[in-house]
Amino acid sequence: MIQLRYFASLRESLGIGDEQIELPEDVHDLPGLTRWLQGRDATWASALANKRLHTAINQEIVKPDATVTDGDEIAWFPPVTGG
Amino acid sequence: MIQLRYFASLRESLGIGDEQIELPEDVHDLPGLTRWLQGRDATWASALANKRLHTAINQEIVKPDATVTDGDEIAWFPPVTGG
Amino acid sequence: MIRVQTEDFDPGAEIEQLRHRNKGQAGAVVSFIGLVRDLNAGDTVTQMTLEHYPGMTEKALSGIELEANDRWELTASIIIHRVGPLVPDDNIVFVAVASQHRQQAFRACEFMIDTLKTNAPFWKQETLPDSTRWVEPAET
Amino acid sequence: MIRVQTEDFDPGAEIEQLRHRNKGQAGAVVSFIGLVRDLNAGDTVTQMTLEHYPGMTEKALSGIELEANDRWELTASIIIHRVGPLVPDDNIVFVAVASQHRQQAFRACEFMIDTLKTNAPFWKQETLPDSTRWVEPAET
Repeated sequence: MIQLRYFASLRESLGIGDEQIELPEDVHDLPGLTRWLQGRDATWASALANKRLHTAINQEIVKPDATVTDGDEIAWFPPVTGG
Repeated sequence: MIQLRYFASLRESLGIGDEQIELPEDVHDLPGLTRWLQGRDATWASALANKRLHTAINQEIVKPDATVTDGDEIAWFPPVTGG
Repeated sequence: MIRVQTEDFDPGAEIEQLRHRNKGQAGAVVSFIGLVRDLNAGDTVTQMTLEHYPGMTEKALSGIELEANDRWELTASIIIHRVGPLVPDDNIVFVAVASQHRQQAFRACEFMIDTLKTNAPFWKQETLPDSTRWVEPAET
Repeated sequence: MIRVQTEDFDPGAEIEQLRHRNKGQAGAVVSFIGLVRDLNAGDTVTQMTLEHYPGMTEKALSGIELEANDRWELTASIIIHRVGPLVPDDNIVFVAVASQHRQQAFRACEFMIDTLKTNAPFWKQETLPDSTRWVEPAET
């Protein structure tokens, strides 16, 4: 299982904040996982196509080509605006 | 009359914080006034010879060659160390 | 020390605690408070909601504090960030540091708030009179 | 606003007043507190006495505040400086500014305390266990 999390405007676009799914068999990295999620429907395809999204794995910011492993917590979110 | 003020370590060296004197007849500027005060005795000569002293006339920092006028308030003091 | 909380904080009380953590050693305390403004990008803001990523937020803030303490000689430091609904003039964030030297205190405090603004997972949603919108990162 | 006083001040209360002077407009409040340290140049300090030049002090502080408000967009500012006898951990000086933008607030606050330290007529005398001495200007 992997834990997926979506925040802020992305969460609103997708209509979901978090979910648990089985790691798809042919997915080994972030680009693969993102493509797999985009395959769900047009909303997902469009929302995750946003080049400004950041990604964290296990609560650390990662590069776009990071490896994904079973048990990971993976989060997508727009640029942060705190403080 | 002119008002003279001395602060901090200079005040301690001179043993006086302020005094009022008649503006000496031949004194027209700060170097003249300082020389006149240094003429009092060795303590004054030595204390006012300190090149690090600053001078204010009427509560504004002035250059070493500033003009002195009857009615002025003239202050000598070491570098400031507040804050 | 870091805290993420919905309730308000008291800058005076926080400064008081910070300065006493290393009594007599600190010569300088610098603090920053970020407040909700009633106007942003020309529009009246009636409310603001702060969303965050629980867990990652605490890691990010701790990392920022640790890096500041590595880079500057601090005797104490604190970051407090609020989440949830806020209104104009409310406190959002508090960063304070104590140091022997004021330059170090200013540099460290500004570093912490600057880094927080670009690296910590918080998102602001503004409520305008007729709509809501997510705040875009400031160009500063 | 400037104040020169022997009595202590309350940074929390001062910040509270400052931020409410322009309610909703300021996004950032930066404050600096200078404290008496218990050690200076390697020596234990038991007491410190602040001498100043009454009249000129107020002129100098007002001038510093005015210049900061000319150079940066501030919604409020304050300088408080204590005089007379103080002990380690006592407050000496408080500088705080409010601004729409945090960079402006940091620049203005640091400018004000830096300028105060070089231009305002205050002199510190330290009491050590066996002697007193006048503090020399810091190289910083």
